[in-house]
Amino acid sequence: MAWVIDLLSWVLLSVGGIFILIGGVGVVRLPEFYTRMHAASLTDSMGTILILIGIMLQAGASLATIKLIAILVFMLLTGPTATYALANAALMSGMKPNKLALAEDSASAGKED
Amino acid sequence: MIASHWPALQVALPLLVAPMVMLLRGATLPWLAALVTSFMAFAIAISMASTVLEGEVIVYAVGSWPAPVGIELRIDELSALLLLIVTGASSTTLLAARNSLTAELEPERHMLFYAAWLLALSGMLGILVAGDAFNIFVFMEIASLASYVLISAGSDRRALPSVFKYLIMGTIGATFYLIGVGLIYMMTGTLNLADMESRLAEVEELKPIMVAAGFITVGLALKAALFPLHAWLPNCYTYAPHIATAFLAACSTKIALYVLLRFDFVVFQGNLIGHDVQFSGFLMPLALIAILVASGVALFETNLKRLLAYSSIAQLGYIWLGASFVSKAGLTASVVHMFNHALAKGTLFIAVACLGLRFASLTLQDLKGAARFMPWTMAAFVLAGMSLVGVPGTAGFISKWYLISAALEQGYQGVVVIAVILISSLMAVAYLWRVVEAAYFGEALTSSSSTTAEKMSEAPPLMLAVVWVAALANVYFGLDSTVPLALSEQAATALMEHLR
Amino acid sequence: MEWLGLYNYWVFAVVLMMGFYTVIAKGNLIKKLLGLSIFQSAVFLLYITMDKVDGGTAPIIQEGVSDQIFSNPLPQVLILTAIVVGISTTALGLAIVVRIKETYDSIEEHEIQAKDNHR
Amino acid sequence: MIVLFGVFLLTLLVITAIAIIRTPDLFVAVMLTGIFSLLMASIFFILDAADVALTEAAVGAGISTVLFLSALALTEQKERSIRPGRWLAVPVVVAGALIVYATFDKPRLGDPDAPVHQHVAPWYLEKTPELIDIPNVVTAILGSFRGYDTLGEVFVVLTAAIGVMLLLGTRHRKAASPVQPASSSDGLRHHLIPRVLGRLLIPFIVLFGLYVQFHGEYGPGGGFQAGALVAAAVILYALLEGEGPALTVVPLSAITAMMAGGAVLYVLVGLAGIVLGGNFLDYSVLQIDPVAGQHLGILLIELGVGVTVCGCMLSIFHAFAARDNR
Repeated sequence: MAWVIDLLSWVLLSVGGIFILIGGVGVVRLPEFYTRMHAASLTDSMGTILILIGIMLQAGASLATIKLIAILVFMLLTGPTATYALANAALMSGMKPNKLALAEDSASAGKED
Repeated sequence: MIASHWPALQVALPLLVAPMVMLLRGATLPWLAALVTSFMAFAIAISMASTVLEGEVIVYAVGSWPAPVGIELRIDELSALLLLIVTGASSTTLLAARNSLTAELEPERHMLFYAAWLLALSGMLGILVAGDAFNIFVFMEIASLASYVLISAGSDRRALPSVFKYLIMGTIGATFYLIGVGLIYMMTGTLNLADMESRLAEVEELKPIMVAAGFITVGLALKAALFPLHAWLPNCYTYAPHIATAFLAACSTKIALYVLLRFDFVVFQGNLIGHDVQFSGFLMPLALIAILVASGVALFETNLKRLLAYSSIAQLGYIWLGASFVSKAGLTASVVHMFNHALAKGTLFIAVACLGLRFASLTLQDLKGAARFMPWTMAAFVLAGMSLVGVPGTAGFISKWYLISAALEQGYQGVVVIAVILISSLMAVAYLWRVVEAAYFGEALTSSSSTTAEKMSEAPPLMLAVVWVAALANVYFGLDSTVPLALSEQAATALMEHLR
Repeated sequence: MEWLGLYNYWVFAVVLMMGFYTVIAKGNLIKKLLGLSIFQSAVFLLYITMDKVDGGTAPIIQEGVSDQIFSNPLPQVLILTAIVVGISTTALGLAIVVRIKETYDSIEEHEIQAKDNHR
Repeated sequence: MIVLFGVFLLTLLVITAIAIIRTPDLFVAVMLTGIFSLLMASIFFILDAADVALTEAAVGAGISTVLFLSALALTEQKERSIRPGRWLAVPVVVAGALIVYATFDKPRLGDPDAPVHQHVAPWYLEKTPELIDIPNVVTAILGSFRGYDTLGEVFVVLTAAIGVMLLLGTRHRKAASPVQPASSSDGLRHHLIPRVLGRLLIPFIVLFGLYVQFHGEYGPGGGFQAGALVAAAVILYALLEGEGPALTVVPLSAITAMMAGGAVLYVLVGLAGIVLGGNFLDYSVLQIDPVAGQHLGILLIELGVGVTVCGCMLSIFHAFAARDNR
């Protein structure tokens, strides 16, 4: 039985890692601010959730798991809020999500870093 | 009973009062609190100095934890003398501070200034009583940050870039010191200075230790404004509030110098082969150049405070020079000059603070005819100036005399050194004469200052009394210098004992 | 693997040099302060590197476990203090920069100097 | 494995540092400094320094970033002069070369025979359970064995706060604020989601701060981190609701009293040692049982540290924020 949990936790950890990798690639490759932020929020939500659950399975029923659950709850609360606040701030400062920017090649968008 | 706790109380007392001062209101109460505290610290320093003069080194274990584990406070002759200098200078300048500061800073910020003053004081005292390398760093930072605060209170806008530069250079210096301490700790496993000395003797691989010696020397030289690392000093002294300049000029650079002497002689001299030769080979040329160049710059300087600041760099050169002989006579001269220079430069800057009350601009041009309005202030200035030059009968003469006799021991090199000392003394006469000439023989400018000329009068009685007490102290210690000399000689002997 | 044991020290040296260079070579006052904090962080790394013991854990003694190896707690204490000192210096430096900006309307070193010389 | 991880983080650290130095955009540089600190904290954690990692994360990535950002808001965001003084690299290279030279005699990372691990360190680890009897040896050294250093640390923070108050003068603020009530003094009132969520989080942050404060003897943490956390909660409130409401919750007079009170408490605990017949900062005499006395002493001084640090952080933040309104 133990190996099932172990396997499950490793699967979760790996998938989480892949999500973070994809998010990272997305931040670099996507053409414009809002789409990039979408990619970045992916690492925040999917990546961390899966990894935290994976670690929880490793830790078993202990104090560490309770702490991890607390971390997970706070991540779930703050991550989307931060993304929202960032998008909102961008919108307020006059940055419009437009198709023109999307059509531009990613090379010119890459300079904005 | 309580006397055994003096080392801790010396630092704890100003530390305790400083946050309380912050809560006081108005211009008078914070000043009074700071003044009383400073005088109490002075009394403690005198009491400890008398103990140390009897040949006893005071050792105090903070928290009752014994030395290498806990932090040890250690007051020997050198620290006792510097404690006297710092508390004495602080008390004297604080007496004059109220009148001077009211003209420069709005009253609702006075309590912050005095709180910072007390923190600077306790930081310096903390360095002087510490026997632990890391503890020195912590209190060095208190003293430095508080000094930045004091300087930044200056009314001229140029105080800000100056103090920023000081902050950057001071932090680099402190961080270098921290690197050095880290390297030594890495090789010895201890932070206590005395313990470091004994444990270093067993260390075989000395590369990190030599690098540590380099970092500590450069870092502290930066803090002590040794030429060519003095760039921060002139502007800071020029644009700080006058009274803060008087306090800092008398104390702050000497503290860094003290740490260097302590560290170098206690930890390195006995353990690194050939370190004494490197030490003097590195410092002596720099000291000589500092003396000549800084005096030369002072000759052409037009702002009185900046002129005195450059003179400070030159005078610090004498202190370094004495130390660079690595001999008992040289160290005695060096240490006694710390005392005498603090006395002379403190007096000069208090006199400048008096002038600053009546003159908006302190360029020599604007000070023309100052002696006519303020004869007493200028007379005290001249007296202190004579001490700075080293006229017989003043305190400055004693240290010059010891310095020259120490140079004579050096043989061939000594001749060059003596020549430099004599030339720079003449230069000091020349640059001080320019001030005297402007103040006594210059015609007051008719255009702008004539309207204010009617309001021109002597400085307030309290400040005048302070400046004269300080000036007469210059004469007193010129005639009877038993106490500083005895402490200096004992301190030099104690330092030289660490050489193998 | 001998060199791997020294890798921490080399990174310390490199980061230290970069911070030091930023402090003395850059003209922007905020950049200087950023460099200063990098410079100080490098020293923290030096101290913390030396506290590590092979197979050690954080120096928190647990009941019932006897044969644990602990890393050296003393450098950690020193660096806790040093971090606080660093942030205090930064705060004060930033306050000075804000005042400089208000009085000189610039945070570039050479512009400030030029404005003073001009006067 | 862990070594590989360390090497990876260290290399990333160097890359981040290069990016900080090279970018002309100060905003980007400040953000990267936050990342730099976070990396540094991870490295500290790998090197078994849990307390230091916690502090570096709270200070470097938290407080320092906030301070830099508030300074940027008051100054400029772009670095204009790019004057690489190339000859200035000489002392830098000399310093670096010296350090690399020194490394060749340095003990290897993790070497248990290194002199650092021989002299006083084993003593601390051995004697702490007996003399002070708290699990976290770092707290024991910080609070008691080297409590005098910590006293100095508190006063360094206090000095910086006094300096910021003197320079930026928090007291004139009220006269200036009604002129421009618009932008930042309003906080994020019109943003519903962050506001609701922020208000939800603030009690938890304060709770966590108190946990770190009083749990410091058993796990990583202590007064400094706790003070920073509680201050962060109040700062978050100020960001959400605006300066005014934050100042009604914790008024300036209370902040000043906190700054002074904590520091005075620390010194008074030290002096109590003298009064009760021990040395300065000797907690053993505070109670009949020396170990209980140590517990009480460490608790009190950690409280002093926490209160002062919280007060200082808040006063520094308000000093910067008040400038914004001018």
